[in-house]
Amino acid sequence: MNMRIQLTNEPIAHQDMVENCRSKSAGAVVLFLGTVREITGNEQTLFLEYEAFAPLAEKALAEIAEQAKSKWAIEKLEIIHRLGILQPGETSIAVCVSCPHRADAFAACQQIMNKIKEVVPIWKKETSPKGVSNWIHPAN
Amino acid sequence: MNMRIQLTNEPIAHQDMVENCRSKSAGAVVLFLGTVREITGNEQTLFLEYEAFAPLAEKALAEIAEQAKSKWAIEKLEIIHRLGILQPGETSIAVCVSCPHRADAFAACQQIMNKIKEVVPIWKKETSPKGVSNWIHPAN
Amino acid sequence: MIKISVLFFAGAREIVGQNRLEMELPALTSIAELRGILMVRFPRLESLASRAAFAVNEIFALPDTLLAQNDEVAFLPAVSGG
Amino acid sequence: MIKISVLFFAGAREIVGQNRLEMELPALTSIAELRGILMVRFPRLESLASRAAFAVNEIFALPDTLLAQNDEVAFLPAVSGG
Repeated sequence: MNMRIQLTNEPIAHQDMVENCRSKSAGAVVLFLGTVREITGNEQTLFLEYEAFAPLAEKALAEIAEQAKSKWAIEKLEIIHRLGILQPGETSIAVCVSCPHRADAFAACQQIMNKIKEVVPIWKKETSPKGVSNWIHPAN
Repeated sequence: MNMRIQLTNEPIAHQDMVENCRSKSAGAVVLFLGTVREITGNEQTLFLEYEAFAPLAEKALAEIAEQAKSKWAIEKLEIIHRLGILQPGETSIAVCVSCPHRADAFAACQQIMNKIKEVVPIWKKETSPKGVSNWIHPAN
Repeated sequence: MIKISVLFFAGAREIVGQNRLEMELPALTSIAELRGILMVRFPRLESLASRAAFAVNEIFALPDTLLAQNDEVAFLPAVSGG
Repeated sequence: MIKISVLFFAGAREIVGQNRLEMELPALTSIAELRGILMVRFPRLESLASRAAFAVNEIFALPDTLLAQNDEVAFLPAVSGG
């Protein structure tokens, strides 16, 4: 299978993900990290809180991974999403893909991220330095 | 400047590159690793040897980096190319980019890699398990 | 009548005030109808409900999916993970 | 006449048998003319030369770049780094 999907409350060990994905049959490894920004637009973020509908989120991530595997020549693939409270600078999501060729690795990693943002039941709440909290529900 | 360009004979410490590129103002980090494949087509590779026209290669990498910075909102950028003899599985090149948003980070990292493959005066020689060595000069 | 439960997440949970609601519905109620019932009962849910997805027993459901006894429905407002 | 040196890399160095060649050329020889001269002197260089780039004093050069005394030319066969 060579695939790992995980939701975690711990910091994401992306170094391990890269080492797991390296392979003598892959010429390309692409790692994406989504990290918490201190400022979005004009708003400052004190911290974010991520919540998931965990059983369905894991299934949705696995399905996204399977679709990617059927579309591109993927050697290894790991997706880890962090939940709970994250400080600015911390990693909320990491996707690592290895492929024989780099065009596939870039395309697969990017499309996996796009799909995750679209359909996986995970939500974030922003808390400002003034203590105001808002769940983010994009209006498209 | 927040930019590092390097040619090295040592293994590439890509973990440090990711840590250097993380930033509270970047929401996205993309790391690309080019790694030595054991098999290309039907040919087995015992090892690769990379050679550069170093002063011009460094200039060309810096120019590619500057072009990327003028095109995308890049926070930090590191490019390290290894030279000398590499075994299958080892990393020949690492490019790490951080940007406020992920589309920029993917596009910048991928285009930087494409440009490097096109114009930077670095060459590789493949040696097969039978001891046959060939410099690779793509015929387009 | 059938008994179902509805799970709420994120902003929807805050509006409803709980993460799980037990409901009695006429048999053969659809997801689309449940959405209407919830919007009447929790008017502030309306803006989330129009773009929400639903799952039944941990599988994504369509608006015309019919609910059955003991189903666990998840009300999934627009996602913002990643 | 001017004196220049030419640097060879990778497969080109193997064909020429050295990484640096000192040459005497007529003044105002262009890069394109130098390419022709090298192809005559090293016939096995031809396939590389047709797709080679050139640099003069560590700056990429065009075919019509004119060479001057003490220039250091680099003969750069098609690259394969990355």
